[in-house]
Amino acid sequence: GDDSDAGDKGDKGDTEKTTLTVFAAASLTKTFEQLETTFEDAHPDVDVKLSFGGSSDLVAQITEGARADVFASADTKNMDKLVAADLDDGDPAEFATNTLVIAVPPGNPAGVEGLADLGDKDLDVVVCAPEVPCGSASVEVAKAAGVTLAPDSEEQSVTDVLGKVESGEADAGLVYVTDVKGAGDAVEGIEFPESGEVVNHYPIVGVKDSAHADLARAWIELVLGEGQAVFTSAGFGPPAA
Amino acid sequence: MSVNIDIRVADRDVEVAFDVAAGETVAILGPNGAGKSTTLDVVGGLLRPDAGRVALDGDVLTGDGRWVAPHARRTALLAQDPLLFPHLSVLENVAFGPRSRGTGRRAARASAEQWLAEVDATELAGRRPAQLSGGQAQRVAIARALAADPRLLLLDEPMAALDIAVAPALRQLLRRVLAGRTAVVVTHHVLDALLLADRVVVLEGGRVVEQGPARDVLSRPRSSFAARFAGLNLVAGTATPDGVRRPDGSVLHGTPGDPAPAAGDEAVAVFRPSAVAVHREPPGGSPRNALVVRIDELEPHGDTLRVRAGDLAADVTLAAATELGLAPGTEVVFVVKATEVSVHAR
Amino acid sequence: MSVNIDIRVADRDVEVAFDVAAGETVAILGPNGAGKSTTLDVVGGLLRPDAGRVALDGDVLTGDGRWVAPHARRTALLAQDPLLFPHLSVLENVAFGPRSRGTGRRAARASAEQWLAEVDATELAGRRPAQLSGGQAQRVAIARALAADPRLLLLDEPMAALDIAVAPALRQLLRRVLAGRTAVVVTHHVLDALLLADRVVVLEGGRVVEQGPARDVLSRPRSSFAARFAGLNLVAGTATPDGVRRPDGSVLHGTPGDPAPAAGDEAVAVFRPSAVAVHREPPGGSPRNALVVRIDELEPHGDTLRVRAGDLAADVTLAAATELGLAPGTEVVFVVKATEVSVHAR
Amino acid sequence: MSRSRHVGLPRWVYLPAALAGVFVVLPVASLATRIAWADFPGLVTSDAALSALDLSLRTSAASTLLCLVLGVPLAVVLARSEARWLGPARSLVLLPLVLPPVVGGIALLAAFGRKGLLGAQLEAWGIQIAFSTIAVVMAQTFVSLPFLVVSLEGALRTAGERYDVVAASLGAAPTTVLRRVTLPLVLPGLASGAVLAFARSLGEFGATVTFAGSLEGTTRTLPLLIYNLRVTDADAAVAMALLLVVVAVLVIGLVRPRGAL
Amino acid sequence: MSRSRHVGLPRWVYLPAALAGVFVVLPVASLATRIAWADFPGLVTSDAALSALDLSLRTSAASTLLCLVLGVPLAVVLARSEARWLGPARSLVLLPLVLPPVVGGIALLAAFGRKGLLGAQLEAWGIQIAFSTIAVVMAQTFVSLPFLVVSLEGALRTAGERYDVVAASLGAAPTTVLRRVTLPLVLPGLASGAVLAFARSLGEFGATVTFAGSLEGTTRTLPLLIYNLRVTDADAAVAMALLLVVVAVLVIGLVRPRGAL
Ligand SMILES: Nc1ncnc2c1ncn2[C@@H]1O[C@H](COP(=O)(O)OP(=O)(O)OP(=O)(O)O)[C@@H](O)[C@H]1O
Ligand SMILES: Nc1ncnc2c1ncn2[C@@H]1O[C@H](COP(=O)(O)OP(=O)(O)OP(=O)(O)O)[C@@H](O)[C@H]1O
Ligand SMILES: [Mg+2]
Ligand SMILES: [Mg+2]
Repeated sequence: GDDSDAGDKGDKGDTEKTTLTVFAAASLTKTFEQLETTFEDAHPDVDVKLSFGGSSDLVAQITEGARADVFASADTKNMDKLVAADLDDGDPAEFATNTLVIAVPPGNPAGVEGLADLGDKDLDVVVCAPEVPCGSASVEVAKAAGVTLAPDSEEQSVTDVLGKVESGEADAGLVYVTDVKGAGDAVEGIEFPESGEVVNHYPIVGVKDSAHADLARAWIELVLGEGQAVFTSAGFGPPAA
Repeated sequence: MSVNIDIRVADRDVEVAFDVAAGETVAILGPNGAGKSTTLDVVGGLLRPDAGRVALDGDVLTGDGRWVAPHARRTALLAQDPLLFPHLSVLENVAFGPRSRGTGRRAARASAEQWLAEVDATELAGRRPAQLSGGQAQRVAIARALAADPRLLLLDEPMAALDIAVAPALRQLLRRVLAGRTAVVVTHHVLDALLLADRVVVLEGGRVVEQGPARDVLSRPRSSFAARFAGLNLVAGTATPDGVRRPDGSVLHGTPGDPAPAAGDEAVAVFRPSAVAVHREPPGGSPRNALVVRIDELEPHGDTLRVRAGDLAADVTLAAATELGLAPGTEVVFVVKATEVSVHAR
Repeated sequence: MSVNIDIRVADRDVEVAFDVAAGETVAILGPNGAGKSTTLDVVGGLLRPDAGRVALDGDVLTGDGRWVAPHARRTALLAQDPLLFPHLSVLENVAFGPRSRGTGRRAARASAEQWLAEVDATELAGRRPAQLSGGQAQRVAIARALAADPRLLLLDEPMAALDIAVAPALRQLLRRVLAGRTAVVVTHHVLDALLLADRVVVLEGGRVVEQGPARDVLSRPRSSFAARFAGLNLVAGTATPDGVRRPDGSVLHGTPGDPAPAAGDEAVAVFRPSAVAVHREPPGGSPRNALVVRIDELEPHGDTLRVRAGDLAADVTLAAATELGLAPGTEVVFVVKATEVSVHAR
Repeated sequence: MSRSRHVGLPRWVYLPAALAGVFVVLPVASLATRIAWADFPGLVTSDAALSALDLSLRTSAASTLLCLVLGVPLAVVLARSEARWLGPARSLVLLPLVLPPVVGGIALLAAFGRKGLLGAQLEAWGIQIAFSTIAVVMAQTFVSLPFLVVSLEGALRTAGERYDVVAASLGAAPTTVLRRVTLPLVLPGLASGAVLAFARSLGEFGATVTFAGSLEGTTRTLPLLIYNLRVTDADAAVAMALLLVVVAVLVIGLVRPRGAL
Repeated sequence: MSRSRHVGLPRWVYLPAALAGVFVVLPVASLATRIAWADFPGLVTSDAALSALDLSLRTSAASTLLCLVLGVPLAVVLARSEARWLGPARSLVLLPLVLPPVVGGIALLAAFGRKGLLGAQLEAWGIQIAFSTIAVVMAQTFVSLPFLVVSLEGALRTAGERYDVVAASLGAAPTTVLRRVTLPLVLPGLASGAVLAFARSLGEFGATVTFAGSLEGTTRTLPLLIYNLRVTDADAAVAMALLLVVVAVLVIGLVRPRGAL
């Protein structure tokens, strides 16, 4: 449901558009950009501004005073930080999930078949650093599968892992399903059974003291409702809760 | 604009004190490394002395805990190295001083053009310093210093690197601009000292070894350095068309020197003792000047003998002195050719 | 080491051609901006001429499509500006040339010390160039050029900025090192030209206006520039204790000049025409030299008259000439004081 | 038509010089081979690209200006003053150089952020710097300033003080000396410094993203856009990077004074 | 005991200079206030920190050396050669300056990566650069080289060629001139350039992470560690950043020649 002008508290002239600022994890870039169009069609006097970044960067920015109306995180840990800082406006809601997959260069030159191959020291394997969300997920999955990973590099972000695989530098890397899907022909995804053991949850929440709380609520409704199709087609799983 | 200088620069072993009266030009003479440039640097404010003071008309520039910045002293220094600003044209270089003193662009330009004309460098106005020959650069540097219209002008060997064709013209220019101006000029040339300066200060090893009116120092030097290039005969009087009329009415014939005097002007006739021949009787022949004098003293001077009679001196060989039987008290005739006597305006 | 120079630098309007024979020293004279430094720069390889060639002993350095780099020419150039390397000590500056030619550290140091001693600058060895006075820097620069032991030495006004106490010593040093060396010296001083050079080239406005043996050019200058400072009387012969014995056996008395000759050496006596008095009869008195001559010609020279008789010339005033009734063919006595005649070793 | 006296270079110098050139140019050329040239015009003229480019140029120009205004005096003081305490001060100027840019951003937040040292005061005055375009300029200035200062100070020391002294003795007050002699003489060094600062500002990413955030039109400069695009569309990111390079080379080529880099 | 001729500076210069100093120092000082000093010793002496610091210093030293070896000849050629084609070449040197470091990393991959222009050839020779310490040094050299070249070229132009000419006329071959005259005379500029290059290498992050990856002991330099830590433990990251700063200032302070920045 969208109630068009409901949230507009704009006190500027009607030529000026009201701006809704959405902070979202980088992995949500494509989907949120699609939703931006949908939202702006429905609210012609609203200009949605998206700011993407690492979830932890975004939380840090909000706590430092960046003006955000909505925050969508790629994990619960960073959302908890926002809540702990008492900057949430209501309870966070989960809107998508994501699981890991093995990314290999097109044609899978190294013949990777499953997670066990990622323990092979002769292969050039890249994963995310344990400090970042996809890295901690990788560690957990490996533990669940009883595999000891032998990475040649622990990257700072999924993008860096993907970049190494795309460029053929690495024979295999652990990334999210959505990343492989988003990369198109540049990489191939190899599913492995243990991936279900570790599921990444995506929560969203309005930011406290937003000047456009109503619009923020409208955006969140879009994400939880009509927008679900967009997430599904991008490879996200449905929210767990 | 009188100047009192009394300074010490310990690490160069320079300790110099002398005064410059208002409107006076003082020449500093001395061997290489004597402290001449150092003295000018201190007066110009480019070097802080370890002790002592420099005062201009009673205003203390350095010393007594005061320090006036170089630009506020209105002392233009022409250093030994011309150091024209490489990024400015010749004209802009000369206009730099006036512009810095707040003169308008057009007026500064006009005055720069005038000074360039004075040093015979008008056609160089548009060039960059890198496109000048050594002597041309030196001339432009002189124009630049003069254009700054300073209260006290400090010139460090302004005539070095000038060809002998320009040097006289520039010497005359300097004479003209230095007249009535307070200035200190470092030079290695006796003629510059004589013609440009009222007083001479001789430095050696960082100390003043002799100072006094230019004529005295140059005619009767006491320091060994001055003695090497001075010891001239100087005869003052009024100019006549072909010489100088002395106060006693006699005329000393000569040829017009660098700043040629007009008849009736105050003038000085200059000739070297070595040009003076000594005779017992007035000889015939071309020499125009025969002065009857009584010998005061004879002093050996290298392998020649200096014969002093009143203000005048003659150098003769020992052989000639013996032959002529010269001795103090003898009456002799000092003979000097008119072509050896140059007559300069004072 | 003979040198052939024939070059053109269009944008400075310089077009110069002359040769230097092996072992010969050539002096270049000329007014400011005449192209003297430009010529040295081209020979030294610091400037490419637009046309022409420079050849050393037949090896083409520039021209005919060839170009030898400056360092490979073995021509040391002492420029007008001393330009000592600011980051090296005085000793290291002087040792630079030998080191560059591959001399070992110790040998280069020794030779640098020796050259510093020659220019009387031993006590400056440890200083930085910034700590030298202008004249000291010039002396060190001379030592540095000499230490490079070049095939062809190019000196651009080596004596400017030197005090008159050092100048004679350095002139003697240069005479010594230039003897038998091929060299080109730019100078504004006639004595330098006479004493250092075998031949003289006079430049004016970028062109050679006169050249020839130093004695000829200096005694009978044809160009207006040379005439202004030359026109000396030069009498060659063998040295005696107090003068020069001419080939005809007569002795011209004089005082020893800068490079004082030993008795029996080849020597030249130098005196200015203005120092020569003209008499009808030999006079008594101090002048040692009375030369009976027959007048060849009389030429007006400013407001004086130059009386030429054979190799010799005397300058007298018009008044004196009229009084004595001088005319070509007249037999007269040229009288010159021994103190006016300086005797130099050749 | 001055013809400079000229000494040749040793021949071997050209070998490492060429190697250096190849090392710098080859990667960029390789990058160009990766671009889908058909899509290129569309990519680089998209709204997002143009708005980011515009923001990048404006902020970089502003920060270069700020670097000149603040940095030239600082370089002059460091090069000419002989005060003892300047030794340590000199090292402090290097701080932003060694700080990884992201940490620089954190430091800026610590100083000027809402919770920063000055932030509370500024907020009381109604000024919020972080996450605004001003923040972008500040971040760029912070990281670029040392480049200007260091290279200008080197040039000032190399040039020495001889001409300054002459100018003063001709009656030029210190300000005149600075304006008409000191700075014109080090123009090549000054230009190099400004170019370095501009280039560094143009490529700045870490401090900006941390201190200013990444919001289209306000704080999302071209490097930030490139970073974002890399997540979704690596090819577009590369195309945009090439755009940045071309623009930078053009701007620098147009503004640099004769003879200066 | 030479006493230099000295001209004063205009007083107003000190105001912007001080402002510049404050602008640089204040954020870093603010950062220091954020540190939990009790934990500091523990944090900065952890294995991860020490190994990263060690790697950073070694790679930065190596890349500074490489920058000198390649960059000095390039700067000399650019400053002294008068060939026409050098104009454009000069602009190309600036490329890595304007390239955001991450893009620089991508460019390096495009050239030296496995599928890069030279990569196949290198692989055939058994050389694998990616994920090695060599890759770190290459990435640092790539981003730092322009700093050295640009600031050295500025200094060379300011110094001019007068002394080179004198040296040549004294018989010094071009190599000798370069070694004994040209370079010693621009020592302050050379030192500044080397310091800039070293500092830039020490802080380098984007190109390294993209081209070399991040593995403790091999490729994880201090900035990479800081970036990692920032996600989990912002305080530790700040402490580490401060360590980096202190080390850099110390190293630079120790090695810089007299009078040079
Ligand atoms: N910067 C300096 N530091 C230390 N000593 C210096 C410095 N400059 C000059 N000197 C020394 O101080 C003394 C005086 O030097 P100054 O330049 O005043 O000599 P000068 O009389 O001008 O000589 P010149 O005729 O050669 O120009 C000399 O011994 C010189 O070596
Ligand atoms: N770099 C240059 N570019 C253009 N013209 C120049 C350059 N250097 C000198 N000139 C001009 O070339 C002419 C010859 O200069 P040069 O330096 O050879 O004179 P010089 O005979 O050495 O004079 P000086 O006695 O003054 O040293 C002069 O007219 C001078 O202005
Ligand atoms: Mg001096
Ligand atoms: Mg000359």
